[in-house]
Amino acid sequence: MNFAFTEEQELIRDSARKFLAEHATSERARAVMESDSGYDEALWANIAQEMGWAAMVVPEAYGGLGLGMVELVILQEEMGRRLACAPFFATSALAGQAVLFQGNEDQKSDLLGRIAAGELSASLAFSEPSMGWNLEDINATWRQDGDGFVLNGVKRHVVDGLDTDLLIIAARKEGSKGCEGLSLFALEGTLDGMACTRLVTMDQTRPQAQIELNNVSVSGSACLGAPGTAADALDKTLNIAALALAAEQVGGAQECLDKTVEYVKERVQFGRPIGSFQAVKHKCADMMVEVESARSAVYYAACIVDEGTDELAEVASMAKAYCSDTYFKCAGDAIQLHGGIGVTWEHDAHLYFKRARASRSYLGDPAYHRERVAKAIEAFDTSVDHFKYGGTV
Amino acid sequence: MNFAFTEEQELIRDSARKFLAEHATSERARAVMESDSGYDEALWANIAQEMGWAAMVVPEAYGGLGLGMVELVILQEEMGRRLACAPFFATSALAGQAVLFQGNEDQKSDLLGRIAAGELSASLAFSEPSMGWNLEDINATWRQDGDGFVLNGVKRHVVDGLDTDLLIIAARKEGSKGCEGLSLFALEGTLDGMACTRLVTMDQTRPQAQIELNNVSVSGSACLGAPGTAADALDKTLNIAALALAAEQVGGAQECLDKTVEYVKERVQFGRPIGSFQAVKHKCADMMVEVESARSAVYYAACIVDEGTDELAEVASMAKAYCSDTYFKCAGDAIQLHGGIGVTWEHDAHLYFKRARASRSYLGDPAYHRERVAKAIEAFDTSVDHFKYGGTV
Amino acid sequence: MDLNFSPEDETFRDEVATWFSENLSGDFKHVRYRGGSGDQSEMFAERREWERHMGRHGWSCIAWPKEYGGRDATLSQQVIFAEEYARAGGPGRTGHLGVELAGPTILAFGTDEQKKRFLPPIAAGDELWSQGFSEPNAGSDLANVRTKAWLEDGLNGKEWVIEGQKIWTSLAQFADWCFVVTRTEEGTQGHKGLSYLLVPLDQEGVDIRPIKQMTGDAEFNEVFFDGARTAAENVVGAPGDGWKVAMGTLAFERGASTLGQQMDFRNELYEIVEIAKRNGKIKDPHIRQRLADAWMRLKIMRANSLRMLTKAEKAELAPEALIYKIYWATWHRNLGELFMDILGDEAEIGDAAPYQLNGLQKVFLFSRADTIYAGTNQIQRNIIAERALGLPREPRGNT
Amino acid sequence: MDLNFSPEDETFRDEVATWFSENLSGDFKHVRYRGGSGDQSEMFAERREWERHMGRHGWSCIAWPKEYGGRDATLSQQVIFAEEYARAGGPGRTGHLGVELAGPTILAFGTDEQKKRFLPPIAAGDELWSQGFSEPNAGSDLANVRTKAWLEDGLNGKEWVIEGQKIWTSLAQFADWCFVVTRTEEGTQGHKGLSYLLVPLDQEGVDIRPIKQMTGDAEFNEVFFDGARTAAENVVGAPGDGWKVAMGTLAFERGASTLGQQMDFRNELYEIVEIAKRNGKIKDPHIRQRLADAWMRLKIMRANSLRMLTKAEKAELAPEALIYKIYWATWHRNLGELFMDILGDEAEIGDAAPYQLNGLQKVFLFSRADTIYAGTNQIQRNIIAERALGLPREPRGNT
Repeated sequence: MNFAFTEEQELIRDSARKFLAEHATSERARAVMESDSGYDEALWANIAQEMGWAAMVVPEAYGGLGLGMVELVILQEEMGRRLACAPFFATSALAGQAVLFQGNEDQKSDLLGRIAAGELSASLAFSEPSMGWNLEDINATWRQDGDGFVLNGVKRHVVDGLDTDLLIIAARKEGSKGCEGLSLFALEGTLDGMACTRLVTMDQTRPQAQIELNNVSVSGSACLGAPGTAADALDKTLNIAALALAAEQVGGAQECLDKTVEYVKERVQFGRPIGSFQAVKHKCADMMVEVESARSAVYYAACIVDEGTDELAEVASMAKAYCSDTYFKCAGDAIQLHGGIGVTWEHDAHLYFKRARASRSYLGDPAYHRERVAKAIEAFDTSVDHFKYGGTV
Repeated sequence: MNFAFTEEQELIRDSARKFLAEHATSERARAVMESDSGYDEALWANIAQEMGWAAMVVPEAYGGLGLGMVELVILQEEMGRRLACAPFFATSALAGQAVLFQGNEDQKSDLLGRIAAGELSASLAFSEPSMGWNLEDINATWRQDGDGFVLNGVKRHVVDGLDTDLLIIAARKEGSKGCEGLSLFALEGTLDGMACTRLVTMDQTRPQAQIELNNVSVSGSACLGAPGTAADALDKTLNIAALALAAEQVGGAQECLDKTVEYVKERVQFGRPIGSFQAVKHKCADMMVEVESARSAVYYAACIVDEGTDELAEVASMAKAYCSDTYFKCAGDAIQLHGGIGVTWEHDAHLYFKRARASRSYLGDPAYHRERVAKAIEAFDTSVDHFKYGGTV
Repeated sequence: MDLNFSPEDETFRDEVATWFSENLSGDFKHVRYRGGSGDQSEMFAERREWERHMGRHGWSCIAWPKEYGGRDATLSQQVIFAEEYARAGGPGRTGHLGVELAGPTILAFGTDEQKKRFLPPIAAGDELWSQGFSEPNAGSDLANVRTKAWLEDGLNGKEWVIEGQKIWTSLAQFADWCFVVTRTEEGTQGHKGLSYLLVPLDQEGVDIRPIKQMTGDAEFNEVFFDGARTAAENVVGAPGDGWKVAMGTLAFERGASTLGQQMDFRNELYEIVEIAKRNGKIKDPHIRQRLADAWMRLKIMRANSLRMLTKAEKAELAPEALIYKIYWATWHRNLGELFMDILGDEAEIGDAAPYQLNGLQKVFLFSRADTIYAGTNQIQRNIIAERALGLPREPRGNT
Repeated sequence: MDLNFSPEDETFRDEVATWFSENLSGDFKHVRYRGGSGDQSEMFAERREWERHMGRHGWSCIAWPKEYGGRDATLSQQVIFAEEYARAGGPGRTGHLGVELAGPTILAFGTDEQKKRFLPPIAAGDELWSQGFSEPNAGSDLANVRTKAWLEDGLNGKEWVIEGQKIWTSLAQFADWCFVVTRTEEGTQGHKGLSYLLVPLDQEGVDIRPIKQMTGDAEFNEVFFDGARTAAENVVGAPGDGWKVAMGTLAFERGASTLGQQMDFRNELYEIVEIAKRNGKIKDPHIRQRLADAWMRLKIMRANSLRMLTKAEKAELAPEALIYKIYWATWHRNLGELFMDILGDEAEIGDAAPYQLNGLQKVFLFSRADTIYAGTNQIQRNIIAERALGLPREPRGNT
C-alpha cells in the first residue's frame, strides 16, 4: 500500500503542470471563445503529439503507452487547473474508451492507433434531447441494410462534437428496449443525412454540438464489435469518463482555491488583508477540506479502477458526485470572495464557474450519482465480509 | 393590512412572557424530569385556570374567550421560549381542536366547556408504531357494538398521553381504507382493556405514552360527531397543531439565539470576547435571519388561518417545515457556540436541543411538509390570478 | 395583526391595476417584463419613455408628497402599487435609483431648494440617477472613500471640483446625475470629512466606462472624475455629513419597492415551475423539495417585508429590516441554481450566437453579484451581528 | 500509487485477525463492541482487563519499538491492525490516551529514563492515562493556561507542586496518570513559560469530579490540582518547552488509529443502513441521498487518512492532515442526525427508564461534542487557513 504518486507519476504531473501553465493560458482560452473554432488547435497538436498524452492510456498493443487510470486522472486534474481548450477528455476518456471496450481487434488497431499517434481527435455522441445519462433512454436507432447500417436520431450535448475527426454514435436497434440492441458506430467526416450544429453554450471553453442523423448509411465496419452488444462497453465508458471528469473538477476547484487565497492575502479592506477575517479564512478552509477530499475520492477511485474490480460504477459515481459539488462550491465561493471583480468578464473566475456548472450536469449530476451509490448500498449485505484492499465500507 | 400585534395581543404576549419567566423555570422543568409525573401540575393549574389560557381559543359559545390562531401562536411562542412542562399544546392545539372540529354541540359544550374552565387536560392519540402522520395509515379500529363501540389498536407517541384527563383516539371502522371510516373517540380515565405505558423519551420535558386498546368498550356518546366522518376534522386538527408547534419552535429558537448572544459577549478567549470573532458573529447573524423568518412564517400562517381560507394545509406545512429546521439549527449552533459547557447536563442547551429534535419529527418532519407544499405547487396553475391578500406566490 | 386590505385599498388596487392594464398596452405592450436586474440595458430607450409616461400620469413616485409629483400614498397603497406593477409585467424601472434612493435621500436630508430642483424631474421621468459609492479600494469598506472634492470659484460661482474613481456604478451610462460620496476634508479618515454631492454626468471631466459582466452584458460602470464640477449648493446635508446621508440612502433600499422585487421573483419562480412541469422534473423528489423550499421562502420573504414595512410606517426601527438583503440575495442565488439543476445539461444552451443567454440563465449568473453588491453577505452578517445583536465590532487593522 | 497490501502484509492481517477471533471470545466475548467514544464507562473493568490481555501478548502498541513493548510495525501493519481491531469488534481502548498520545509524546520528546519508566506499563495495559490541557478559561485558547507549577523540595527530592484546574479531562476518573500543561514561569503569557508535566492522579491534592454530559453519562471530568505533586524529572522536554510538546501530542491524534475510528464509524453506518432497510426508509429518496453521502464520505475519509499516513511515513508534513479533525467530526455529527431522521418519532424512544438511551442515540447526542473538543470546528478552520493556506492570523485582543 502506497497511496502517493510514484516517481514516474510525479514526473507526468510536473511536466503536465509546467506545459499547461505555459500554453493553456487564459488568453488562449479567451481567443478560442471569441473565434469560430471549437478548440485551440496548436494546443491540441502539442498535447496529443509532442507531449504524447493521446497515447497515454491507449494499450501498448495499439501503439499507446499502456498507462492506467491513475495517470489519466493526473493529466485530467492538471487540465482542469487550466481551461485547456482541447478535445483531450473527449478523445481519451470518452471515444477512446468506447473503442477500447467495444471495438474488435481491427477497429482498435486502426482507431486507437491513430488516436495514440495524435492523428485522430474523437468524441462520443450519447445523450439526446430531453434525455439524461441512462442507457435505457437512448432513442437513436440503427437498422441493418445489406452489409451496412442505417442510422436515425438526434444526439445532443456532444462535447467537441463539431470539431473532432471521429464521432462514436450510440444507437439502439429499431424496436429494441432497455439495454438490449445497443451499438456504437464510428463515423469519420460528415456523411449524407448528417447535420451537425454548434450549440451556444454558457461555458464557452468546451463546445457542444447537436448531431442529427437522417437515414445515414454507414458501412458494416463502422459498427464497433458485434451489433447490439454495446451496453456493457457503454456503461464502462461512461463510468471511466465520469471519473476523468471528476479529476478535471478537482483541478478546477484547486485553482479556484489557489487564486482566491492569493487574492485575499493582498486585497485590503478595513485596514486589513481580507484574508485575516474569519468569514474569509473559514470559507477558504472549507474549500480546502472539500478540495483535498475530492482529490482523495478521485485517487482512490482511480486505484480501484486500475485493480479492475467490480466497484467501478460505485467509485466513479462517488467521485463524480463529490467532485461536482466541490467544484461548483469552490467556483462559486471564489467569485464571492473576489467581490465585485469576481463577476466581471475580464476576471477568470466566471470561466471556472461556468466550467464547474457545465461539468456538474454532464454525465449525470450529483443527485443522479448519489442515487447510483444508494442502489449499491441497498444491494450491499452488511453481514458479509466485504474486505477488499482492507477497505472501509 | 397591519402586520403587527394589536395592543391586546401585545398585552397577551407580555403577560405570558412575564408569567413564564417567573414560573416555567429550568429548575422546575428539571424537577419534573427527575420525577415520575409527566408535567408540572402547579404550573398547569396556573396556566389553565388563573391565567385562563385554556379558555383562550375555545369559542365563546362554549365558555371560552373565542380568540384566534394569532393569539394561540403568541402563547405557544412564549411557551417555547421556556421549557414549560404542561399539557397546554396537547390540550389546546391537539385535543381541543379535534373536539371543536368534530364534536356535536353536546360534546363541544361539555368537553370544551371543561377545557376552557381549566378542569380538563387532554391529548390526541393519533400516530401508531411504524406509522407517520398520514390519516390513511391509521390501523387502530372501531366497530359498532349495540349503542356503543369497541376499540382496538396501539397508539404511540401520544404527548402527555399518560398524564392528561381526556384522550381523543383516532381509529378507523374495521375494514375501511384511506380516509374513509375514520372516527374520533373521547375517553376519560383508564378503561377495561386499555393499557398506557410511559415511553422513555430523549426529550424529557414532554413525555410520550403508548396506549394499547384491547377490545375497549366505549359508550355511543364517546364518538365525536357522526361515526366515520372524522377525516376532515383530523386533517384540520393536525394542521392547526403543526402551526402551533411551529410557533413553539420559534420561541425555542429565539431563546437559543438570545442565550448564545449573551454568552459570546462574555466568554473571552484569545483575549477577546468570542462574540467579536466573525466565525461566531456570523453564526449568530445566520441564526437571527432564520429565527426572524421563522417568526414571519408563523405569523403569516396564523393570519391566513384566522381568515379561514383553503390555504390552511399549505401554510401550516410551510411553517412546520421552516420552523423545525430553524429550531434544530439554532439549538445545535447554540451548543456549538457555547463550547464544552454546551454539552453538559447542567447547562440548558441540551434541553432545547432535545426539544428541537423531538418537535422536528412530531407531526411530520421538514421533508414531509415540504413534500406537501410541493403537491400544492404541482396543483397550482400559475396562469390563473391567485391574488389573495395581495399575496405573493 | 391581519393581512387584509381595507375596502379603500382594494379600490386603489382596482384603479392601479386598471391603469396598468390600459397603459401597458398599445405603444408600451412591448416593454412588459423587459429589463430589470441583470438585464438593465434591454430596450432602455423604450423603458425610459415608459418612465416618462408614468410620470405624466402621477404614478412614478406615489409615496412622495403631492407637491413634488407624488400622491402621499399610504404604506398599504405602496405595497399594492409595487405588487400590481410587477404583476402587470411593468418593465424594470429606468428611474429606480432616483425614485428609490436619490429622491428619498433628498426628501429626508435635502434643502427646500434641492427638493424643488431635483424631485419633480425624477417624478416626471426626465432625469435618471446613478449611485457613486463604491471605489476600487472601498467596496465593502465605504469609509475608505478616496474620491475627493473641494470648492473653487467657477463660472457660476462656487463649485465643487471632484477627482477620483467610482466603480460598480449601475446604469451610469444612461444616467443624468450621480450622487457621489466624496472626501471633502483633506487628511480625514473613515466616516469623517465625507460629503454627499449631486453631480451632473454630462460634462467633461466625467468618463464612464461600462464593465462587462459574466452574463456578457454591461450594467455596471467605472466612473472617472477628473476635474468634474457641480454647483456648491449641490451637497446634501452639511459638508462633512456625507456618511450619515449615505447610510440614510442605504436604508431606503428596504422600502415598499421590495414587494415589487418579490413579484419579479415570483414571476421567475412561476416560470421555473412551468419548466419543471414541462420537462418532468416536477416529479423528481429532490427537485420537489427545492421547489417547495424556494416557494416557502418567497412567501416568508414577503411576510418579512410586511413586518418590516408595518414597523417602518410606525417609525419603528425593525431589526428584521437588517436581514432583508442577505435573505433575498441568497434566495435569488439559490433560485438560479435550482433552475440550472432542473434543466441539467440543457441549462447550458443559450438562445443565440455569439453569446445570447436566456433570462433565467442570466438570473443564475447575475445572482452571483446579488450576494456581493450593496454589501456582501459577509458584510451583511457583520451588520446584523453588530447592529441587531449588539456583538462587538471587529478590530480594524492598521495596514 | 496503489492500495494493495503486500503478501507479507496479508500474512500479518491473517495473524491479527486470527488472534482477535481467538481472543475476543471466551472471557472476552462480552466486551466486543463495548465502550468507545460517548460510552467510555461501559464495562470499564472488563475492558481494562482486555487491555492487559493485549499487552501480555504484545498487541497493545505495535507501532512502538520492541524494547518498550511494541513491534516496530510498519505503516501498512498499523493500518491493518487498526482495521482488524475494529472489524473484530474490539472494545473501546481504555488505554488509548496512553497508547495514542502520552506514549508517542514521550517517545518523541522524553528522556531515556522516562521511556523506560512510562512506556512499558502503557504497553502492558497497567497504567492508564488522561490528558490535562483544557481549562475553564483556556478551552479553544490553550495559550491561556493558568494552572501553575513550581519546584519545591519534597520527601523524595525536588518535586513539582501544581495548583489549578483542568476540565474536559476524559477518563480521568479511571486514569493513573495525567499529562498536564502548566505554567511554570511566573508572569509569562501565551505560549511561553509552559511545561509538560506527568502527574500521578492517585494522591491528595488531586480532586476529580465527573461532568455529566447530555447523554446522561459522564465521560469528561474536572480535575482540581491543589498542591498536587510529581517528581522533578517528570517533565517532558525542557521546562518552558511545554507548548512545543503539547502541539506534538495533538499531532499524534492523526495516526493510524484513525483507521480504527473509521471502522467504528463503518459499524455505525452499517447499523443505520440495516435500520433503514427494516423500517422502509431505505426507499425514501431523501434518505437515500443522505445515506449515499455518508457512505461516500466515509470512503473518502479513509482515502484522506491513507494519503496522510503515506506521507507521514515518509516524514512529510501533509497539509491534508490538518483537515482530518473537522472532516470526521462533522461527518459523525451528520451521521447522528441522519440516524434520527431515519427513525423519526421513534428516534425519541430510549431503551429503559430512567434515561438509558441506545447506542446510536448517544452517537447523535455525543457527536455534538465531537465538533467541540480537541479544537472546535471554528478553531480547526483557523488552523487550516493559517497553517495550510498561509492566511494571516487574527489579531489577538487586549482585554
